Amino acid sequence: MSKSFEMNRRGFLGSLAAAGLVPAGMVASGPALAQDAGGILRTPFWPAPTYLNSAISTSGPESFLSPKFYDGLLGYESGMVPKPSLATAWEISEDGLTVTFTLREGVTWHDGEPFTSHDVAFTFMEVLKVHHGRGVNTFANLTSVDTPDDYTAVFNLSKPSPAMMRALDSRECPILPAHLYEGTDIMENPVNTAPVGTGPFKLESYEIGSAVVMVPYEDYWDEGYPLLDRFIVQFVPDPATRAAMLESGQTDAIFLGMIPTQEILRIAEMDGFEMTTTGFEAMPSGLQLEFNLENEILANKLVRQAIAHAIDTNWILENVFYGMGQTGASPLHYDQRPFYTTEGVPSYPFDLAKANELLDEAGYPRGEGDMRFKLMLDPSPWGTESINSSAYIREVLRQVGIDVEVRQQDFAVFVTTVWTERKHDLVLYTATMGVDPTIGVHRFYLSSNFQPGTGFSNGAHYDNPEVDELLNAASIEMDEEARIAQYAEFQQIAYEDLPIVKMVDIAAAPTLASTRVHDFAPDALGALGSLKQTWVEQ
Amino acid sequence: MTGTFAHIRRLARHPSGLFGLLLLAAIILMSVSAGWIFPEGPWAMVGPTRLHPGVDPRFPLGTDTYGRDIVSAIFYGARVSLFVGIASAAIALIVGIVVGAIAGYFGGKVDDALMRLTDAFQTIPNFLLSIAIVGIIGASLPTITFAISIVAWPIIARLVRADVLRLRTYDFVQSCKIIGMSDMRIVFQQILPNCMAPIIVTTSVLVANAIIVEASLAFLGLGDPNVMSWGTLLNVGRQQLRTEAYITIVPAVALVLTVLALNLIGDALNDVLNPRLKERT
Amino acid sequence: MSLNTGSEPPILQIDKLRIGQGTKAPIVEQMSLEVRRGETVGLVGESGCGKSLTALSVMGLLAGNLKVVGGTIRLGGEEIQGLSQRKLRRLRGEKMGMIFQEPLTALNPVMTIGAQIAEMVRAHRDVSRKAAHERALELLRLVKIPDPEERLGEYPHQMSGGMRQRVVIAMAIACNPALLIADEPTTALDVTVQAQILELLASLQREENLGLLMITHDLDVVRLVADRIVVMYAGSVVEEGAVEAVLDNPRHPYTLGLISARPTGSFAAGAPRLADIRGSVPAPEDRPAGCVFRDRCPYAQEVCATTRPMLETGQGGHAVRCHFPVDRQTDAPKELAQ
Amino acid sequence: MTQTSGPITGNGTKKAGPFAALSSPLGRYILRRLVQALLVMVLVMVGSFFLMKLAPGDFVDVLAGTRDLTAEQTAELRARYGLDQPLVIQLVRYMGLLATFDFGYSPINAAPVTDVILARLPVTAILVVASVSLSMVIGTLFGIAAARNAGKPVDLGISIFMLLLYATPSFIVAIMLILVFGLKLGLMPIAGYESVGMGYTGWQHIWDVTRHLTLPVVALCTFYIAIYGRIGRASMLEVMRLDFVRTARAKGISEGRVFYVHALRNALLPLITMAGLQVSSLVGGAVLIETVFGLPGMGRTAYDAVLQRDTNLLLGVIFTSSLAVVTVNFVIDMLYMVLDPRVNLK
Repeated sequence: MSKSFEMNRRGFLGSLAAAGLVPAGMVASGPALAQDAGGILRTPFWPAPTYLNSAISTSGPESFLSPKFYDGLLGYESGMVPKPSLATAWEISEDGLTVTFTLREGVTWHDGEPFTSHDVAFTFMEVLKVHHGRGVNTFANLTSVDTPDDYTAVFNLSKPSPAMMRALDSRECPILPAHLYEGTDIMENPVNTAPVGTGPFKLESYEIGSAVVMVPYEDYWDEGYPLLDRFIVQFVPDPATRAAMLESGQTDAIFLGMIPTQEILRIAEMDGFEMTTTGFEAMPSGLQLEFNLENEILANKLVRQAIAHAIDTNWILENVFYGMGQTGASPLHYDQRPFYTTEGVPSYPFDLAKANELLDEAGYPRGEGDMRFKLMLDPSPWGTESINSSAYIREVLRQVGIDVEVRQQDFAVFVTTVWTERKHDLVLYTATMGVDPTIGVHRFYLSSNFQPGTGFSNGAHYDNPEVDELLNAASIEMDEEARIAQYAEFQQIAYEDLPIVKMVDIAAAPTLASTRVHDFAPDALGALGSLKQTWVEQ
Repeated sequence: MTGTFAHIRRLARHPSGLFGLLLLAAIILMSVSAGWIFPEGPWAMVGPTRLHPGVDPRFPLGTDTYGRDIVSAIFYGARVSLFVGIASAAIALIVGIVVGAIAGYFGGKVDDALMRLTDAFQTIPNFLLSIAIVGIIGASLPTITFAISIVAWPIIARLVRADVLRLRTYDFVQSCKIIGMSDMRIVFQQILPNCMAPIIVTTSVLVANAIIVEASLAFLGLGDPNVMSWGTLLNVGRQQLRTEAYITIVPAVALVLTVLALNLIGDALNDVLNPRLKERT
Repeated sequence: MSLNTGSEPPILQIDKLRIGQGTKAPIVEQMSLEVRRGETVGLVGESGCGKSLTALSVMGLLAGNLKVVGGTIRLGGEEIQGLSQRKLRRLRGEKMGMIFQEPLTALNPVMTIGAQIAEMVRAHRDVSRKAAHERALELLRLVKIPDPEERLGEYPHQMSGGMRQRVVIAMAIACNPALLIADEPTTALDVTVQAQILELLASLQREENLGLLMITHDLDVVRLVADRIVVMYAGSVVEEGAVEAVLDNPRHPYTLGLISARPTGSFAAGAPRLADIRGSVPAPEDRPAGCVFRDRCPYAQEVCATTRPMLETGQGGHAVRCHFPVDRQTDAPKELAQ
Repeated sequence: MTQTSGPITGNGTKKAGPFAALSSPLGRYILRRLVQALLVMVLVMVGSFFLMKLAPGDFVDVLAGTRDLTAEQTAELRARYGLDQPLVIQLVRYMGLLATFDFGYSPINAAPVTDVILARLPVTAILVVASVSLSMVIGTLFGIAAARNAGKPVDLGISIFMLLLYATPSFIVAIMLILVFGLKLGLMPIAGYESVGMGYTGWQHIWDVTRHLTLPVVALCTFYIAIYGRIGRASMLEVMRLDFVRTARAKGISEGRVFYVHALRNALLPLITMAGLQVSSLVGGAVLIETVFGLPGMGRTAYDAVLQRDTNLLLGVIFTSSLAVVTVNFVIDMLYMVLDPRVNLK
């Protein structure tokens, strides 16, 4: 794969000049137009978006679409190394309380207005800090943004915020046009579904719930980009249908694991398709089993450890995820380098005898029907992984004498049951771990984040002051070595306490594409970036 | 009903009816014997995963993604399909008969009100209502049964109402009234037994329909995750249709055969119970 | 009422007709019958004895898997068995017409009266739509329907039973057939209407010189309109002859029973009031060997169980199929008397 | 609705054609039907409203879950969409809006419900109209062919085929169609209702849409082809046994004419009633087909609206489809009056 990647890379560089020469008018002339560095890219996606703007909604479709229209201050190379985007340079003060961004000049919005530092200040203070779900926490310490001139933005922080620097990309924090949003009801601004950004693509048509068609923005600041003539996203609910579309040539690429894993693996083997798992470090995710510690039985650590021993996470990895990932071994995701570690972290190898032993020790002997006690398991209703895994978990737990009933409900009921009404025992769900542990992982473990009514908060009701202290320190620690140590200790303690057992760290969602599609995973954001370098042989 | 036995005999003599009866008997046998042929239950992961049919004689129809025996799943699935089919048809029958009988017998405002309610249930897209109920209350066998029967009863209600409307003007009903028989007794003892034939025929269709709806719900991921149904298997199999098509095909065939059996029986019942058709040669 | 003795063949001549259903016992057997032009023949018998089937076999309209399995049917001397459907279709309407029992259902509910009559005309005559319409009007007048112009545009359900039967008759005679078969044409009608329809049939028969085969179970009707009577029992003829001869002096016990079973009793003055014939017509497969009537016959003797009696023609063409024909003068059956 | 409030048959004594002047009986009948329809619609809407509102979780829960919202943000959203009000007030507000044909705002689609429905309507309308007419024509033809050859091998063959179609759920048909025509043979597009963003116009567009909708329409049809086939055959055989058919035959007209002019028109009546029932069940049944074929239609939209608790959108879809059902039933009643002169107003 890496070899062909090299070739593609060369092809794309060679064609750059040609692309720059294409007059914008010709782009709209339709499918007949064929050249090397252009083409039409069609991809299916699900669900359909609410907005075309990820500043006010962080769900999947917005995260995928918004970066095509909007830019962030920064981009990230593989390994989450920041690179310039709307900001050409940035400087963090010694105390970590001031971050100064130098903005790119000559950038215009899709409506022709110039981009200035005012847009940045407005976006962070009025939108991201208010309406962005994660932004409220990520930018909790951001007190103001100064704009000494049109091309300088100074972020003033009350405490150092190391995680913030990993969250400034176009997906997490797109910069919105202040001149269209200021003074309006931001949540109901029509621009939310008719985006006017600074990004490489502008909207040609949007049929609600059906399709988004994008064409290049002719005055894009990164001259020569984007390469595609047309970028079509079609919303198709059924994963098997999406796979069939790719196989039959009705689409060109599948991003973000939009089709079942075994189909990805199967089609990747076929002629004319290639797969990559690079990119997407911005969105590591995992499947985790969370215990409701308010349940008397589950409050017993031995029971939790027994359950961890009873489940063969490798079975789930192999049969549900088809090996795309690693078995869970820590609260963090293995991609959350350099903080992830297994050193000194307790492990719970598959061992039914040990599980039985622990359960006996915990004081729950087998009783009627050879069962010790009964538990309810709520799998998350999106995707198929949780549901498929829950069938396995129920069966193995039955073998150690735990009678598990699976309760399958739709999303709204699932969220309400677990995080509002707290009527659950075991909950199994896939969750993003965040670009930085502060953003994605703290929420599950901080006692202050036990907030009934808020989904995906500390649903276990885990409360360990030691952990609280470690996490709070890590969130403002500017010294990376110190942070690594803090997180190492956190992982050891949290996995001993075990409010959550990690089943699988899911590998970065693979991209599967026709071999005609080139350069679709250029950096850490992958398909969640702009895809401006991507092109399709016609 | 008089001559029930004779009807069954005639049904058994009806060639396609007999075929349907035999098929249904086989399916019932499967569901009854599932417990002892496969005592470990349909969820037990007894073999290697994704074993194709005919490879290992222990698993003639192969195994699914979990290494569960598909034969066992089909046997246990028969239980679920039959349970949902029969239970929801029974509920629909009870509700439909009560509503239809009351509307038809009392007429007037009661009839009007009940018929508007029936209209409402027939106007709202039925499958959508079932989906909404299962989605909202949660996918469990009782919910699914309820969601299916709540859209099925209006057919029965209309049928019963029409017959009761017709029969209540008959002399024997009038004389019952004169001798002071209570309304309830007239309806349930005198009128209803006289309109059973179309109800029985429709019931076989209701059962078949309920089985299809259950499978459809499971196909959409709205099946009860705690029971092994054919729809569950279809839903799992759909994900690997291209590599392990048998996981889809086996339950699909089972489903089609069951529905076929019920329809054959329904058709035969129609021939046997419908005197109008019988007389004309 | 002339008995045609000319050399012209009878308009309808049925000989030893057998009608069966697959391999089952024949429903009609040994059925012979003649209708001449200008003559009205009454075909009587209980329901289920095969009268209607005989008529339908003449029309070639046997339904389902009923088939003529033996014997001949000649129409104006020409054998119609084995004719192609197309030829047979031409004969229907043109050579023979038929009137059915139930006028309420005999007409297509979704076509106007005019269209149904005109269709008939146009099926057999190469005429314009307008001419067919004219003919339809003329026919309605002929069957004495008031306001015929208006009626043409009406649907059957807008008319009374009697009117509808007139329409059916109009259709049947639309193409001047020589033979008209009327299958219980008045049974479903009110008594007063019955008389009108019978009168209409009788006058049409006279005016058009039709051969009329009147199927009925009502002996009064036969007496009123028929020249000759044919009595059928269990699929074959048991007695036939001139109306007066048979009704006044029935020789077959079955005919006698039929007459006695009438509410008003015997036609002949002074005849004893007789009881209903016991039992009912046996199904074809249950017909006894020998004489088919013997199970119900008060005179049955041993020979009746073994030998089937032949249809013996006696005086004046009065034929009877019985080993022991009744002779009222000599041996009125004690058993039948009450 | 046809069955109760529909026309009744009777031996009319009045001399009047079906539409003899829009006199008061017809006017009164229509008025009565309208009042009934309105009642039914209100029942449907209120029922659906409570079903959605009594469900655990609202769309803010859904949004909060997918957007990682904080408690303050969710409270703000609930206030914004009036979800913090008592149910009765919400209902009154909604019904008030509905009375002016305003379906409200769909927060999940960030658009007025009317816009969403108008965008979805064409796909579903094409699906429904195409599959109703196609299944009716094909099914009836099968039914006729079977009836004409009753008892012969052709009849047996058709009857078995119809039974199999009848017993095979539409989603299984859909999967098989995709497998065979989409993947194995590669003849047909698998998803969507057009080649999005290709800018086809005119005939090219029509051809494109036709290609995309062929498989879904076939999948929606098979079950109903079987129903029409079976009803058609039974109805035809029933009619062929009726007296007037014998009369027609006795007239010596051709068998074809007997069959197609006399019998068929009478036999079609029950099929038309079926069409009314089919329309009402198609919107629900379309959920599966629209899901499998990735069609942005009303069925799938309604399903997503349920899952996302987008009450306004769901109610809008239900209103639209119920209105369609009520209208179709009304049209069918009128059609009956034209086709069957016996039909009379109550």
